[in-house]
Formats: sequence, C-alpha cells, structure tokens
Amino acid sequence: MENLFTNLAGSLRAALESTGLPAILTDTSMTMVKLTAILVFILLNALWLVYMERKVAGYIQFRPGPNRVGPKGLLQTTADIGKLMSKEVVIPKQADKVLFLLAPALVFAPPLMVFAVVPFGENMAAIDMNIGLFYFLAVASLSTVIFWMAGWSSNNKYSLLGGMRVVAQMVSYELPLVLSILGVVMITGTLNISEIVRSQQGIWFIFAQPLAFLIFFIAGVAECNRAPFDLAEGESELVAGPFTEYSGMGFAMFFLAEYASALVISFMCAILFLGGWLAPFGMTFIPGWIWMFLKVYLVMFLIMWIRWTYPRIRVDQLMGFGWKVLVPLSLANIFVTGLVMKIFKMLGW
Amino acid sequence: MLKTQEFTLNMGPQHPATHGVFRLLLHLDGETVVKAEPIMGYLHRGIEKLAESRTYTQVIPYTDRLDYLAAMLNNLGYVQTVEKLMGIEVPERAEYVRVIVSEMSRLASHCLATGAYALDLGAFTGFMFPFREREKLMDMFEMICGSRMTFNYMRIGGVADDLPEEFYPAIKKFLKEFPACVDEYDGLITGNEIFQARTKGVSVLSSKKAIQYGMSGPVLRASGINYDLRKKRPYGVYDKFDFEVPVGENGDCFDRYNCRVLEMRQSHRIIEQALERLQELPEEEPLNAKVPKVIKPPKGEVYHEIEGAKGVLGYNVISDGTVNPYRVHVRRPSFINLSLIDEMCRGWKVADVVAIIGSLDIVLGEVDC
Amino acid sequence: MESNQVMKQIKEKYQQVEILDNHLLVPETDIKAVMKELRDAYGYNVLSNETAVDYQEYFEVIYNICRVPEGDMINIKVKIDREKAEIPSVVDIWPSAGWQEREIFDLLGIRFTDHPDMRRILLEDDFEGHPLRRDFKWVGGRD
Amino acid sequence: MFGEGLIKGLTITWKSLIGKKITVLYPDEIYSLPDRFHGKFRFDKDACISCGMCVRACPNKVITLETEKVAKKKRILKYEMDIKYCLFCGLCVESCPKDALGYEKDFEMCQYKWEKLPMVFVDEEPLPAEEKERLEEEAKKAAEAKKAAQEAAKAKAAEDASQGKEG
Repeated sequence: MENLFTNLAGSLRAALESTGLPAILTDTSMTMVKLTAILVFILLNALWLVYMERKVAGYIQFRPGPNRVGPKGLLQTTADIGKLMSKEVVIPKQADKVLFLLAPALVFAPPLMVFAVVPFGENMAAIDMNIGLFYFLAVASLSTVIFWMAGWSSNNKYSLLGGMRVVAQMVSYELPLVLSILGVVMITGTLNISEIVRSQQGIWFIFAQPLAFLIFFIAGVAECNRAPFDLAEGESELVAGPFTEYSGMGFAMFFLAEYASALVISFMCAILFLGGWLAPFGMTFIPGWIWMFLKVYLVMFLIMWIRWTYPRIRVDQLMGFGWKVLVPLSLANIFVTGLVMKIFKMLGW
Repeated sequence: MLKTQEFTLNMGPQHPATHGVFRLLLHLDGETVVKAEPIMGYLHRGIEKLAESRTYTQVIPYTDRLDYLAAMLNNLGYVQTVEKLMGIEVPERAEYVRVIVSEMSRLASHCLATGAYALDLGAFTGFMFPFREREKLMDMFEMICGSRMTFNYMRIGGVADDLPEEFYPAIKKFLKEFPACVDEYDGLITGNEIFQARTKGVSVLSSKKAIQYGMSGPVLRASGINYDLRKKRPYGVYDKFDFEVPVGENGDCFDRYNCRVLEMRQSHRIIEQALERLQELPEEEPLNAKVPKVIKPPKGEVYHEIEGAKGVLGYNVISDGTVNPYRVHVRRPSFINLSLIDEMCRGWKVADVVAIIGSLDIVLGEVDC
Repeated sequence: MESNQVMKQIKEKYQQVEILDNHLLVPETDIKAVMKELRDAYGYNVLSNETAVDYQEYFEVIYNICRVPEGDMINIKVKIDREKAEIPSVVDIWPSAGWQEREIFDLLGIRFTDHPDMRRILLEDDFEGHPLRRDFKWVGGRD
Repeated sequence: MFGEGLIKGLTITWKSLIGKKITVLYPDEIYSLPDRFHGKFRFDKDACISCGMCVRACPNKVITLETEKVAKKKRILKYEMDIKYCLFCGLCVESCPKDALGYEKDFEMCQYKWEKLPMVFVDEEPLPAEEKERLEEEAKKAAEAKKAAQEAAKAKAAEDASQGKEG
C-alpha cells in the first residue's frame, strides 16, 4: 500500500522502456502522465471540496446541505458544473474581449504549476525540485495577475475595485508568507520540499515553529482569498469582485480555482508544518499518502470552519494587519529562530 | 502625468447590502467615499393615497406593508391613533395581547437586523443564527393570525382573535430558550474581534447631530440619549412593565448594533411579564371594545406616536366624519433615520457604507411608504 | 413646562396665533419666529413629524415638534393659500425637516422657500402632478 | 485577550456543526400548518347568501360577485377572486356572516399561466327567461300551496282548539 503509486509509476516506466523508446521520450511521457494525473486529481478535489464546503456550511447553519442530487447530494457539484457549462458566456460590450476570456482560461495554471513540485507521499512528487519551495512562492503569487486581468478587462466598477483589492492584498500578504517560511528553511537548511518533510522526523514544525505556522496559515488564507480575507470577492459590498461580469463556465473556472488554490495552501501547511506524509505516533500501518490527505483535509476543514464563522475584514484593516502585525511578527520569529539555533549550536546539540 | 479622478459607483437598486430597492450613488476616491447620494422611491406604493379611498379598517392591512419586518407595531400605531380619535377604551386583556404580539414583532425585527448586519459584514453564519429565532417567532405569528409577515391582527378597539391554545406552550418554550440564543449572538457576532474592528468607531453619530436630524429608536439611543416612548410617553399598558432602556455611549456602528441586541433581552422581559398578567386575567373578559359596525370617527385630527422597531413611528390621521379617513400620514422612522446617510458615509470606505446602512436598520417598505 | 402653558405663552407673545383644541394655528408670516422661539426658549429640539393636508380650499402644513429626551409634544398648524403654495422652510432650525419637506413638495406640491435642495424625493423627476392633492387623478391601473 | 472572541465564535459554530439540524425538508416532510393559516380560499356556494359583505370588506377589490334574482331568491352567477391582488388580510373571511368563506391549509397557488390566476368559485350562465318564468311560477305555486297548507293547518288548529275547549 505504502508504495502503491510509486510502484505504479515504476511499472509504467518499465513498460515504456521495454518498448524500446529512447530515454528522453520515456521521461517526457512519464511527466505528461504524472501531470495529467495531477490535473485530474485537482479537478476531482475541487469538485469534492465544493460539496464539502456546502455540507460544512449547511451543518454549521442547522441545515442538511445539498441532499437531492445523487446519494447524499454527492452529485450536486457535478450538476452545478453541468448547468454552468450549458450556459451562455456573456461578454460585456465594453470588455476587453481577449483578456476577459483569457483570465478564466489561465486561472487554473498557477495551482497546477505548484502541484508539480508537491509531494503527495514519499517520492511522490511529479518533479522533485531542489528549489521547490522557492518555486512554490514564485508561482503561487502569479494568480494575482489573473485576478487583476479579470477585474480590469470586465470594465465594471465593481470588478475594478475587486481587482485593485486583490493586488493590494497580495502585496501585503506575500511578504509575511515568505518570511514565515524562512524559519523552517533556516532549521532544515534546504529548499527541497521532500527534504523539509523528511527533516520533520523528530518533531513537526508546528511545534517547533508555532508562530510561523500561525502566520503562514493566516497569510495563506489571505493569499487564496478565503474569508475572513475574501475582500476581493466581498459579496456584500462588491457583488462578486472581479468575477461580477462572468457567467457560465467562466464563473465556474474561477469558482473551482478558488478551491484549487485553497488546496495548495492546505498542502503547503501539511508539508511544511504538519509533517507531510510522516505518520504520527508511529502509526505507519496507514500509508503515508493517506496521512498526507488526512492532514490536508484537516487544514481544509479549518479554513472552511473559519470562513463560516468570521465576518470579513476591511481592506485598510487587512493591509494594516499584514504590514503592522504579521510582518514584524515573522521578522521576530526569524530572529528568535536564529538565536535559538545559535544557542543550540553553542551547546553542541 | 498622473492624476487622481473621482468615480461614481451605483450601489443598488439591486444590491445585496441596501436591504431592499434603495440606490446609493457613491462618489469614490479610490475606496473612500467622497459623497453618497441616496435615491429612493423604487418601492413607493402610495399607501397614504390609497388610505384616502379605504375605510378605517381597510387601512390596517396596508400598514402591514410599511415596515413589513415588524408589522404588528405598524398595526398597533394605526389602531391606537384611530382609537384616540374616537375615544375608545381598549379592554385590558386586549392591551396585554397587543403588548405580547408587538414585542414579539420587535424581537422579530431586531433578530433580522442583527442577522442581516452580520451578513453585511460577511459573516454568513451570523445571519442564520438570529434567523432561527425569527423563524420560531413567525411560526407563532402564524398560529395567532394565520400569516407570517403581514399580520392584519389588530382591530380598532381590540384584536382580531384571541390567542390560540397552542400558542401558550410555544411562547413559553421560546422564552425559555431565547436568552441562551442571544448569548450565542453575543459570542458569535458581538464578541468577535473582527466584527468589533469593523464597527467600533465607525461613523460616529454625536448626540447633538442625532437630535438635530430627528433620529429615533436604537440609532438615537446608541448616541447616548435615553429616549424611548414606551417610558417617556407610555401608551397602552406599557407603564405597567419593568424594563430598562439600553443606551449606547459612542454612537458608532457597534453601539447601534449592540443597542438592538440589548433591546432584545428587554423585549423578552416584557413578554414574560405581559404573559404572566394576561394569564392572571379572567378568560371571560372581552377582547374587543364596543365599536360600531361602521367606523366613523368624529371630525378631528390626531397625531400619535409609538416606539416602533426602527424608531418613533407616528400616525397622523385626519377624519372628516365619513367612513374613509381624510388623510393618513405616517412618520416613518426609517425614512428620517436615513436622511443623514450622506454625512455618515463621507470619508469611510465602501465596505463601511454597507456597515453604516446595516447599522441604521432601514426597511425600504417604510422609507418609500 | 407643560405644552399647554407653552401654547398660552406663545399666544400671548404672538397675537395672531390661535389655539385650537390641541393645535397651535400660526399664521404663515410668524412661523419662523414661533419655531425659533420654541426651539431656543422652550427647548423643543426635535421636529418629529412634518406633513401637510390638502383641504381643497387651502393647504395646511402640520408640524409635530417634541422635546428629547423629556418627550412632550406640541402640534403646530399653518394654513397656506392653495394657489400660491409656498411657505418658509424650517430646515435651518431643524435639519430633520430636510427630507420631510422634500416629501411634502413631492406629494403635495408645497414649495418651501430657502430649502437647500427642493427636489422630488420619492417619485421620479419627470412625474407630473402631486398625487396627494385631492384633485389628482391617476389614469391607468386599478384605483 | 485578543482572539478570545474569535475562539468563542469557533466553539459556537462547532456546536452547531455537530448539533441537530432544524430544517424541514419540504416536499418530504410537510410542516404542519396552524388552524388559522391564511391559505387558499374555500367557498361554500350553498351557504353563501350573496350579501356582498366580503366584497365591501375587501381593501383591494379582489372579489367579484354577480347575482341574479330568481323568485325572490338570489342566485350566484359569478364568484371570483382575482388572487394576484389579494393581500390575504382575512377581512373577507371575518366579515362573512354565514361562514361561507374560509381558508384551506394549502398555499400552493402558483399557476403557469397568468389567466389562470383568478380563483373562480362559481361561474354560471344566467337562467334563460322561460326557465326563470317557470321557476317563478313554481315558486308562486309553491308559495300558494304553502299558504293554503298553512291556512288549512291554522283552521285545523283552530278547530282542534275549539274542540279541545269543548272537550
């Protein structure tokens, strides 16, 4: 069980090699297969997460949630997507048509690109990059551009305001996000994601770096535009922010992308702070990739739980919170981490 | 060459945060409001004009449609005005029934205000919690008068019908559970730091300004003025109850919201007392005063005010001695509370505009009449 | 001070004022002076309600003013000519009159002089006529 | 401490997450309506005396009632409620002296077509002239017969009384 997917990949590679393909072709086709698997994985997860979110929201609000389509309402999201797909894509007259259509097409790209380096288990990353963490940070912030594209090209005032908010929010939250990870990087001394997980063998970083975890979590929630930081969408004041003018599948893409990027943040939380695929209390009879999922879904549930509890923060407060609270705190965290490491070194541990 | 430019944003008439079909033309500098121009009338049905061609009793269902969230209070204000005009004494039992239903209506309205305010600030679950109680209240209204929103329960000289048997256990159960529910709102909404950051110090309305602009209800009391007509000019049997008037300190959005939550607890106390007194009264006592079949008040004019859910609700009824009122004018608290919206919004962010409108607790049925 | 006494004192000061059963009938010329007096000398600080009635021969503007937080109330009426429906605005005394006077203008067509913003408020700007006048006829629709 | 309210909020939502759900799943479970529910109207044609009280009580002029007089009796030709204007205030039901009007516990009054909205309770053709005449004749006869019977009964009673007196 533990090596189910790696074995599968191995046998596929062996099968490909046995046909006598040149090595480069084998590698390319293997990567293609892996990326396709990831794409399918993300889409299925996004569908499932929409359902899960609605169920959680319903349960919190004394409602049973979706329960009509399929058993226990499981097919609800599928039905919704089906409905949205069959709808007309309305393009506003004054919109910049190219950008307007490009934005929803591109919106899945950043989360998909990040997932290329995410290990789903031991040796289960599509590409095990040496600077994986750096890559994640660089790519994850790309989604700002896409939201801004959507907001600007719609030529709607609500969209414009939403787009401006996205940019402002991203600028003020990218920094604490990066700084909070630095503590982890200092301890492990590597940017390779798999290495970081392996170095949590002794202690998970949530216990070694609790403040960093908190900052990373908050900044991550802000990064993927989830409540209480869903200012960009801010449906009570900005209707739907950058997505106001989108209809049909365009809207559905944004909707699903929100869950995909939330999933990225959950994966990073689990990898960086919750020990990734490592089993707690020596319960290794459960395969690592299942542990990974459990942790990811725990973080995901936390994000949902928070969303359905808190009101939305205001835009200037959000930036004030980012710059005045999170950045100094993460800097302090780095300082303290460095200090403690130095002391440990002096003590000779 | 860079230069900044103001731009206008049309908030409404179809917008989730304006609590109805209300349009606010915002002049924005970035996200900061420079000027807010209120435009209304999208729900104007001419109820004052309609009343001129209806009989006195037929006006009552129309008053339901003013503040449809607290329709009993509108009924009460109107029938009390006509009773004053005709000099009718209402039997004590009917008075207690009226107090119970009108305080229930106030609770229902404040539940909605609390919930919708949480929703305005983005807390969707905060919206569902008070709605759970509002739903229970509406179930009880359905038992009493068959409708959930537009009751038409009060009659000139009394009420339409006695409280049904099944109502008493329902209200007792509700009264028992309600304080814990308000604690839940306090925990989920009032105590939340994000909520407080969003509302505290936002759009402070000084007591002087509140008086100048004729504000009333929780909006006025939040500014620190203890003015509740149930205490200051008691009507009906309100002088017989023991309750307090919650008063705010700063007059900001948080105080306006909190006044409503505190008022819910007081309304709960009033209902409890009224229910007790009502059950002490003998059942045979009449529910309706002796009123002629055709209501024809003598020539005259009465202006009567009650404490509505949104503020001071006044009715000016003028009779010319026929079966139809000559003129009915309603002093709608939402309408007058809204008149300061421009000044209150200036200098605040777009998101605060939502918070300010929510804290004023307007109902467009009432603003537009 | 009780409102009855206030009414009497006002009557003494302004000869043309009449006391009806619970109203003070003030001539149009005196209205601003009486209002100012009531606010400054007697502390009637809130204009609770302002409305008008069309009596076919003349209009009557009704002011209900009260003291906050004491709560006592005084009612004032002014008769104005129907042909030349104009009356000085009391916005500078009580800002709360602002929207109420606009509403009266909208529905009854009484023009308030010196009002800073005399526009229609509920009906659309190009609406013809003033619906609360008794001679207004609505064409189309049910009555 | 900052954050206390945030955690309290989370505990409250956690409680509701695992707590009982209160929604009524509408078509599967039917929420029981109270007796006084203002729903669809019920009209009892036989109880109606066509007094027109409901028509006069209605604030929105929803009810149309047309009658014709046949043999001193009012016959309802048309009783229609234009439900799209109805306020469901209940003044018509309250004013009915014979309880001919009432409510049903049914609120599903949607119609697909606009024309189908008005609730038609009675819609009959006026009687043709000869039928009317016949009925009137019959009524006259019946009345005469009744009168005769009454007189006979009276006479009999008087007879009985006198006999009784004698006896």
